[in-house]
Amino acid sequence: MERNLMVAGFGGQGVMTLGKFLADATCHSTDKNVTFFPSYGAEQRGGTANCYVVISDDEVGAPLGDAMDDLIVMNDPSLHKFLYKLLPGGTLFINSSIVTSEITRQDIKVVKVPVTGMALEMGNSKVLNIIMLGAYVGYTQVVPAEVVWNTIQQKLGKKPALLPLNKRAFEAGLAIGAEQREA
Amino acid sequence: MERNLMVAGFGGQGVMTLGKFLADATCHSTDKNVTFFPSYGAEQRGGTANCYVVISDDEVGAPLGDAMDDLIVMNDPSLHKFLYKLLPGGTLFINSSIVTSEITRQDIKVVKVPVTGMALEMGNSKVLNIIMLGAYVGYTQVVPAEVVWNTIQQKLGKKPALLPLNKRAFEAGLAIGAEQREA
Amino acid sequence: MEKIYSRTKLLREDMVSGFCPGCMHGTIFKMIGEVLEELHMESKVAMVLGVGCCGLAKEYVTYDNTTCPHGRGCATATGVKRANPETLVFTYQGDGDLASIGLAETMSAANRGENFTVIFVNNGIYGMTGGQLAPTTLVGMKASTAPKGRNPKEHGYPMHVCEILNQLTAPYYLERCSCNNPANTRKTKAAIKKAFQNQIEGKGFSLVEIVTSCPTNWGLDPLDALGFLEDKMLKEFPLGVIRDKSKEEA
Amino acid sequence: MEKIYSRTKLLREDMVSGFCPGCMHGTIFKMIGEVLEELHMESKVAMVLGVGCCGLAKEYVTYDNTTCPHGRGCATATGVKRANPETLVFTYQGDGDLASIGLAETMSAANRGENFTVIFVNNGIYGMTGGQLAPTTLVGMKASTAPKGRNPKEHGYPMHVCEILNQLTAPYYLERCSCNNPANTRKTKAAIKKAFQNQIEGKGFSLVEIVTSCPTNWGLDPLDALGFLEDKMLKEFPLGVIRDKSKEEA
Amino acid sequence: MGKVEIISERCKSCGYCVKFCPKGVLAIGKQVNSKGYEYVEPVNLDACIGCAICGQVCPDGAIDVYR
Amino acid sequence: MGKVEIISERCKSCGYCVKFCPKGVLAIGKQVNSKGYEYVEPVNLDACIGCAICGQVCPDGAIDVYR
Amino acid sequence: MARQFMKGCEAIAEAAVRSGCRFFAGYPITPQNEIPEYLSRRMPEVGGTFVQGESEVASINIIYGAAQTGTRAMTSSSSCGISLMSEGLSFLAGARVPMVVVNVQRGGPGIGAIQPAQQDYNQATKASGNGGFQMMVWAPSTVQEAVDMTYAAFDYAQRDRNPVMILADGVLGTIMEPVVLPEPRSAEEVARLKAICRPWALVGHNPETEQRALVDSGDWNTKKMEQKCIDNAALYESWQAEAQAEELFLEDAEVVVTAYGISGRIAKSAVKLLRAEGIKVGMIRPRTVNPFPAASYEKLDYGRVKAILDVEMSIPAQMVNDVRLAVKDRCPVETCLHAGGEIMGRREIMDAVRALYR
Amino acid sequence: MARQFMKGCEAIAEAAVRSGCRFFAGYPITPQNEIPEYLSRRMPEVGGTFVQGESEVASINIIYGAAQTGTRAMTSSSSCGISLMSEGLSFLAGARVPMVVVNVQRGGPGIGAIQPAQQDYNQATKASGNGGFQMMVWAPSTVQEAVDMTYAAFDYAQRDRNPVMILADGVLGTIMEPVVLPEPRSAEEVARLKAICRPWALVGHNPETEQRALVDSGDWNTKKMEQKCIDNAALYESWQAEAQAEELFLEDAEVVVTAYGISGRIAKSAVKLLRAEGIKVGMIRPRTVNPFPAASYEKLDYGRVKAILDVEMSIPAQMVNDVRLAVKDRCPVETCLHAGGEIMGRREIMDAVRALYR
Ligand SMILES: Cc1ncc(C[n+]2csc(CCOP(=O)(O)OP(=O)(O)O)c2C)c(N)n1
Ligand SMILES: Cc1ncc(C[n+]2csc(CCOP(=O)(O)OP(=O)(O)O)c2C)c(N)n1
Ligand code: SF4
Ligand code: SF4
Ligand code: SF4
Ligand code: SF4
Ligand code: SF4
Ligand code: SF4
Ligand SMILES: [Mg+2]
Ligand SMILES: [Mg+2]
Repeated sequence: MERNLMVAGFGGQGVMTLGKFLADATCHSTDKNVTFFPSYGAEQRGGTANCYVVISDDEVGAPLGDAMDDLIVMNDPSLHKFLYKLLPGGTLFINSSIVTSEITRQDIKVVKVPVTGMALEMGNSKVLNIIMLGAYVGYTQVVPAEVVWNTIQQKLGKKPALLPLNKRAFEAGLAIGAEQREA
Repeated sequence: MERNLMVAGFGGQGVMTLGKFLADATCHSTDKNVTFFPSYGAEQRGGTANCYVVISDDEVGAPLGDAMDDLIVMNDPSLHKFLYKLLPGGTLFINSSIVTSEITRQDIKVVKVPVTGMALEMGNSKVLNIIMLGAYVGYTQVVPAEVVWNTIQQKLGKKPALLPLNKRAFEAGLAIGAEQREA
Repeated sequence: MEKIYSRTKLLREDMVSGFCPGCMHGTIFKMIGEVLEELHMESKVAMVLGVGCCGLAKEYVTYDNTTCPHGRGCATATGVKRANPETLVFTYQGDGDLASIGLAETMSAANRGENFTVIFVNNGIYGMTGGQLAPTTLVGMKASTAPKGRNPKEHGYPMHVCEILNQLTAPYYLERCSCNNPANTRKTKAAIKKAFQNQIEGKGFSLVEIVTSCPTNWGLDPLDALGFLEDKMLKEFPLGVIRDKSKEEA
Repeated sequence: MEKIYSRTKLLREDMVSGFCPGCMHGTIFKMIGEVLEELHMESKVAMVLGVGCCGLAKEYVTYDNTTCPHGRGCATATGVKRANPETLVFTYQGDGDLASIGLAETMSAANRGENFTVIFVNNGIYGMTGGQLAPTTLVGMKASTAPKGRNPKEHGYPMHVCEILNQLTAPYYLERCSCNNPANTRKTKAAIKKAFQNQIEGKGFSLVEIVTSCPTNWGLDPLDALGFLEDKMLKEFPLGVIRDKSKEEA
Repeated sequence: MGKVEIISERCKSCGYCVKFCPKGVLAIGKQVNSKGYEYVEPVNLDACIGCAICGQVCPDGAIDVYR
Repeated sequence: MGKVEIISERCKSCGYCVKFCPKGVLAIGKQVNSKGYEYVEPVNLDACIGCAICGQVCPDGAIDVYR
Repeated sequence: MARQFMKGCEAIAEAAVRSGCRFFAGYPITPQNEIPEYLSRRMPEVGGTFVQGESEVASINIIYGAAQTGTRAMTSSSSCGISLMSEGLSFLAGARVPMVVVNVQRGGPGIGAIQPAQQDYNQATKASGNGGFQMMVWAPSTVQEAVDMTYAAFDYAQRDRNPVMILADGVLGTIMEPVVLPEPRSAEEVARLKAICRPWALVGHNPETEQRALVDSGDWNTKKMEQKCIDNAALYESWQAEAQAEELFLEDAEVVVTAYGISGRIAKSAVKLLRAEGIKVGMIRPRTVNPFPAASYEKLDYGRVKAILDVEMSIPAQMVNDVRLAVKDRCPVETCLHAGGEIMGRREIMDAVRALYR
Repeated sequence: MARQFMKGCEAIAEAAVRSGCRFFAGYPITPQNEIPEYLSRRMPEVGGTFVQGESEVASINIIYGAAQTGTRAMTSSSSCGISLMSEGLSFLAGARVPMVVVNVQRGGPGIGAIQPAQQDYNQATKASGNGGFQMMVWAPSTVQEAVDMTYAAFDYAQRDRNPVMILADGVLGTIMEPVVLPEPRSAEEVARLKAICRPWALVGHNPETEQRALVDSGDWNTKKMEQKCIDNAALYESWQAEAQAEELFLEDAEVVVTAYGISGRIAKSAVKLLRAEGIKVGMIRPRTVNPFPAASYEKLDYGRVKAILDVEMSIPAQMVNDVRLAVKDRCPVETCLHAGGEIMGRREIMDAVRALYR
């Protein structure tokens, strides 16, 4: 079994961190194989930023699949550019604060999370990726939420002041994810 | 028919010029093929300097033969180093002013020309190579002497003052060569 | 009302630059375009781009340009200019490009007095590759390959390109500018114009150093980076004309 | 009677150097050997030979040495010295090697303040390859690739390596010497010794430039070349200490 | 006396124009362009003197100035 | 007072020692070594003061000096 | 050992340190910047040296100097940066100085693209510089393999007194995946490994009692220079026995896919999917690309194998010539290619195999 | 035309000028110094430019600049100097800029020996830099051929917008022999040849009325970068039809000697001597080594040919792999080799042939 996720957005939206935390947590909590593959443009900022996470029982072959089980899009251009990669039956996670286009594909599930808005409400626009990570984990349950939280904690170790905010962000995401899973 | 000549001596003895003049004259006076190949050490001065002249009716193959019809040695070390390359029946031209070792090979002809001494007598140690060139041409008659002289004249064109001296040197060599040929 | 300022036509109307927010590469390419327009040289120009963030300009500008191997701008420009002396040739190079890998090419072309112009953008860091130590990185300033900051014992001191070039006889014009405020930005534009004019008049080698910020790799937002630029960078790299032979001639 | 002078034991007794008559490379290798003996460093030394006529010394000296790619002496020496700081490391480089192809390596190592010594032999020409133009060739002086002589319009002016390096902060000691007469020859030896001592004391980068003749490629016999060296070369390259931080410290 | 027009798609929200405008005409707005940047808006357009400083310092040429 | 010994095989006839010897002790000789150089010979050995200048300036270390 | 989640570049760097590498010099270039960045932090911790060279030319020569002292040394770069090291690599190999060089390949030619590719195969295996020298070239396809090969590379380099190359690519350099790191060598062991180089190393020898060191890639004497070449050729020949390849499903394969490095990994996954469909496809994945594992192709049953499919992220294909030399026309050799930063997909490999299988 | 007695290097330089070359940049290195030296005199005479670059790295990039204007440009070097041009050559090929590069090979690896060798075959034909680009590589074996190939090389370069290499060696660079020089192109013709490059050349275009020139070896867009590679591959493929070889006595040959360049010339002489002895030996001498003239080996009658003898001044042998790819195991391929500046002798070739003939 192999599960392919792509996360796409602007540079600066924390797309890479989202993917990396998820993959790292998987590595440490399971004996599955997992790869995280970032894909950058030439620009240091503001270009597109995508990453791929593959979780597999067997060795991981292509670290970036050509067909995705899950797709997270953080902005409109990414939606248009990558939606075709999502397999029928796959799940699309969208940052519904700024991705406003209508989703016409009928063969997929759609999870809408207004992460930009939620982050601004929490007082720090940067935590939008942690909210989305929560939502993804809450919805897919691909790794236990605690493990992901442990990873976040560990990686943010150097800046403990940020932990409470991130905890709130992650849990808010988890809740939305879990809720939509049940819906 | 192919004729292989090697000229060997110190850097500074005009070994290269000797070979080059001969080859150039051959190019312009015959329709034979001819190559001139210089071989230097890493040093700019004072190392060994050798060159090879091949004159052939057919295309020239190796521009430096492994077996020589003629060998000109301008100093002792060159004699010891290269004598073995001379074919049986070949001709050895030696600068007998400074090459004093006895020649033990019986299967070759030896033409002795005291070019260093002769040049000093003429008042310019540098013309020793022109004397030797004269001797070689006088002895072998491989190219007409006038043609070689023309070449010398042309190459020295920029320094006409040197012409009379070189003419004397060349003719002195010619005379010795012709004399020994008849002997 | 009349439009008195808008972006030079020599940047592609339909394009947004790839530079980071606040990056002064954008400002400089804008001014180069303005100068080319003012000098009516837009059809006679050949820009030689170094390798660095400036490479993002290759599709952004509307005029002839080339990208050459990292650091070799002054060699490539030597070829372009000598082969076609009527072209206005300039290189655009970062500090890593010009003063690290390309130092020999830069200095040798300057020493030959090649008749082209160098726009040298000194942001004290490797921008494009993510913040590694540059020859011009300030003492104590952190870089991704100098995690504890530039340490003189290990890395030596920041290099002063204009002062070094000033030891050569041939260069005609060397000035250090910045874009840290509107006045200096205008001075920079004037320096670029002067350098291009020197070339048109066949005066030889001119170099305009522009001290800028790299908010992204300095890890500062654009306005804080502006502060660092003024407080630290311009201390190490004082602005001004280092050489102007037209003054000597006069 | 006592033997008071004979060739250093650090040149191979059984060997005659490959240098041309009157070539001062010979004199310099002799003095380096003498200094190493005096400092008792003959077993702790690693010489990095550039590519040029100096390469003829690789079999001539009795101590450890390496030949590195043309121009890369200062890079190679950086590696040798940093990997084994207890070794006395010096490069020996010609003007083509150090100031043309190797300029970036030379300046970058100097700028880092690497703790090794550079012996820089400036004969104003490419010796080994047969007299091509060097960065230090005098204006008007003929070279096999500048048949009409160095022309400032085309080739620029001679480069002054010590003065350029003096624009960097890190270098500790820079002196220009010659071997044109016995007194200057002795000064050169003293400078070499001082540079080696600086290194042993961990002071950082020292460079001794030695202005010499190349009789062969100048097309002069050794004594006439000596005249040219004194009359022309030393005019362009005045002798003396360009920097000595030990003086500043004192 | 002067007027500015923001080409909002070009703005990257660096704040230079805001900082250097002598008349406090400009401010970073709340709206986000398609690249995700909160672009600049004139908040005090009447005060504009058309000095063009904002245009000159804008790295991205996001401001047209009229007078 | 002094004495020099020429290692003739090493001499390349450059003439430096001849030029710089303060006492005119040395001269280029007429004999040629195996490399073809006319090597230096002491022509006025009695005048030698053993100052070693000749040895120092000789690029090839062809002179041993005694005192 | 517990597995760690590491980025390819950092894992390679850490493996080098654990193998005893104590000197790194390199110049920034995407996509391998994390190697120098990691080592700029890590080297001081183990008493090693990190130098950011002023260029790739300088860096390879700094390594030439460092490695001459017997210190285990490494450099890394990507594609065009490796080109700038050509002369230096040729010198190192000519002077028989050990070191490890990592090429995290990107698209080419020239500056190409910063995205992953495999376009430097011929350069790595046939001519990383002038003079016909060779290096062992190891081609990892996972981060774990990159770690293991890097760790071993230093031993090969020291054994042979010759450079060894790790031929990675931008995917391997930038992906993160779980990896088990090898045991670090102790400080004593690292010192011992350096000490045994003393006889040839440029460390200062006593001219009266020892043989002095002369490290050089050239010789004025052409006979001696020729002998160097003969000795080198014998070394290269000796590697043949050490060629390695992963072989999969060859027993009954009718189509054999062959690919190295990142393509090998993707192809392997495609091969498994095809097997699940019942297609008799096998695979040869060279782990060493120099020496090339010709023996793996030699033992194929060409009565049964209909075709070989060479998969590379290079246009034109490069490894294909080595495959052809090994296959000797006993069956057709076809290609499935990408280049310029475009990454190979499993589906296209599967389609290509299906087309040959029919 | 009358024949002239010229040194190889000078003849190459003069042929370049006659073909319309108006720009030379290079750095001194033995054994090719006479090329820059000659052109430093000659270029000003024809209104061309001579620049002594500060290094080979600088020189190739000066050429990159000059050639971008459509000016016919050339550089030359030898072995280790060519290595330093690797990145630049890859850029030129990646950006599809025409120029001619001459490698007067000497012994290697590294600094090697200043004497002649043929040790850069793989570098020239397989990987003169990163990224898998290729150049046409012409291998002269006489000064006349060097002249003719150089003259033609500029036309191929301009036709293909790609670098072309003349792969000579130290013997050819330094021997003098009679040569007939081609007609010089007129100033008008040279100007015309330059003018037709205008559409792509970096000469300044009007941004409003013309397509601006953008000369670059890279592309941020990987799809476009891949397309560049595909276009390049098609160009390389198209050369196959232009491969050239001299064939001698193949009708009844039982042993076939194969060699290029200087070895080819020496071998040819050996072959003739062997024929005079009645030995049925033939010869294939590639004149282009990229494209490699595989067709010449294809048409051999392997029922009769007992063996092929590959003669190279390279150890290990390099061309032999291309020969093997062409021969496809239909007969044994043996070698007769020298390297490191040692020059091949006729006698050893003759002995080697005799040994195979028995
Ligand atoms: C030969 C080579 N080495 C390294 C690189 C990678 N590289 C690209 S840009 C760059 C440095 C850019 O720094 P700088 O010149 O200061 O320009 P900035 O981005 O800061 O404006 C480097 C090292 C390359 N492209 N080519
Ligand atoms: C990469 C490379 N380029 C060129 C050469 C050829 N070469 C050998 S020595 C030399 C120049 C020597 O001149 P310099 O450094 O001044 O030393 P000198 O012989 O004058 O003492 C050159 C160009 C080389 N060996 N390697
Ligand atoms: S990384 Fe720095 S130099 Fe590059 S575009 Fe961003 S701010 Fe500008
Ligand atoms: S060529 Fe010049 S530098 Fe070289 S050994 Fe001769 S005199 Fe000395
Ligand atoms: S034109 Fe001047 S006053 Fe008006 S907004 Fe711009 S900076 Fe402010
Ligand atoms: S200067 Fe330009 S980019 Fe920066 S905030 Fe103002 S309009 Fe936006
Ligand atoms: S020791 Fe002094 S006096 Fe004696 S020969 Fe030498 S230089 Fe002359
Ligand atoms: S200085 Fe030395 S080499 Fe020169 S002439 Fe005197 S002894 Fe001979
Ligand atoms: Mg920078
Ligand atoms: Mg010199």
